[in-house]
Amino acid sequence: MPLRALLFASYADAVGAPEVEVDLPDGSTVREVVDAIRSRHGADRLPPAPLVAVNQRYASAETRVSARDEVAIIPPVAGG
Amino acid sequence: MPLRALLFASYADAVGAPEVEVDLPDGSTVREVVDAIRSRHGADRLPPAPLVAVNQRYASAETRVSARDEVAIIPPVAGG
Amino acid sequence: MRSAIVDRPLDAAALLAEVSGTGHGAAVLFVGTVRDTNDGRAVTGIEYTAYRDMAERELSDIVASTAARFPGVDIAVEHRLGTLGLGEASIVIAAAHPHRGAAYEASRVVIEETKRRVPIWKREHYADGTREWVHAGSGTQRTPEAVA
Amino acid sequence: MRSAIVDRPLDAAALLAEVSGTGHGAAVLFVGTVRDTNDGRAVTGIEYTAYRDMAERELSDIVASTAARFPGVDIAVEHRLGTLGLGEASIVIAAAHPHRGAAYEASRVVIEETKRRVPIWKREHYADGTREWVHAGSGTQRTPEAVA
Repeated sequence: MPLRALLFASYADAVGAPEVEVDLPDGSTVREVVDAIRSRHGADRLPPAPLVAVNQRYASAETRVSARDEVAIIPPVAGG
Repeated sequence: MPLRALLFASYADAVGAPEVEVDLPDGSTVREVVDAIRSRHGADRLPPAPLVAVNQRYASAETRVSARDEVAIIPPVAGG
Repeated sequence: MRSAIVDRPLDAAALLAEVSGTGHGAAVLFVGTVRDTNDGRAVTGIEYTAYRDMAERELSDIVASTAARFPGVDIAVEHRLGTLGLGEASIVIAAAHPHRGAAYEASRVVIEETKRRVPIWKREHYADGTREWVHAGSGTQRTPEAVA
Repeated sequence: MRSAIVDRPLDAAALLAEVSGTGHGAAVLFVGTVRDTNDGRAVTGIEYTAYRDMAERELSDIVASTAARFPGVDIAVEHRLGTLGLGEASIVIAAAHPHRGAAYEASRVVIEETKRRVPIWKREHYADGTREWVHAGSGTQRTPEAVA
């Protein structure tokens, strides 16, 4: 399945883009999505286990995703 | 020595006056001042060991007072 | 750093502005107001009286000791006296600090110490026309003995 | 109960008024502002960005769960995005309750939870012309790896 992941702030800067697209088997886990993203040129600057949100909720590394899900890699937050 | 003590709020209401005057030996303690005040008609409605301020500072029952001191009997405070 | 006992309505925004500055990342404002019920009784207003000179001195002491305990904090506090209607502010405390933890804690210390030792008293006016002195933490009482 | 992520200057007094009412005896207002120094560096402004839809959802969740934890509390919170100058407010939290303890605690919970989980990021602009992303509790960093 083609899967796009949103990037923000320092992560978007590190990768040089506000999102990345990867191709993965259906039902892949968040961990596998992150590994696939980090194997792309430029994205190896992301940490190995970043926070990830699926459909705007924080997700665990074992959460399974589909092409319809909104996946986002979340840098350490600094609001307030 | 003649000694005036200020009364406030519920204590002034209980005694029916904003201050009372008592006559005591020089160097009497706060405890003795309170006892003298409470022995006066109407002032027996004050509690036996109220908070007392001498010269606008909270004082202990053993603090000695003179005629020059400003003595006040302080009801439980309720500011804020 | 400033404290005052006043006889006019309090301006919370002005106190907040007074402590704010570009060196502070956090400001905490506390506003104590007249509530419409107390101990289940309908309140129509509260009358605040004080041993004024001592109240000013105690409030000033509280601000100074709180500032010493939280270095870098700026504090402005005003307590109003007189008869206040529902929703009117009796006390406003503004505390600002480079960091939020100290701003919150300093604010809380000032209100708790004020309630503990500043000689101010309040008499609630009730919807049934009666009035009673209120003693903090013990509800109302009719005579001093009740809290002696 | 209201929360919002906005792109305009915050009005602290308006949020305070929004939660105030005669049923509340206490209101606590928290204002977070842009500070002129961080980690010893002179700051000239801060740029706030967010994963906006998720930030709105998280902030709303925080308000709802805090309200459930402190029954009777009323809360209004706004977080601003964009580039803010020194002293400008990035977040305002207003919390009111019949009693002060709950107002203080609810306010504190909202700011701590916001800093813990609302996806908002800030990039500081320094007097020397450089800019860096700030990660809470760990100072600044140049690359994500530094906080991995």
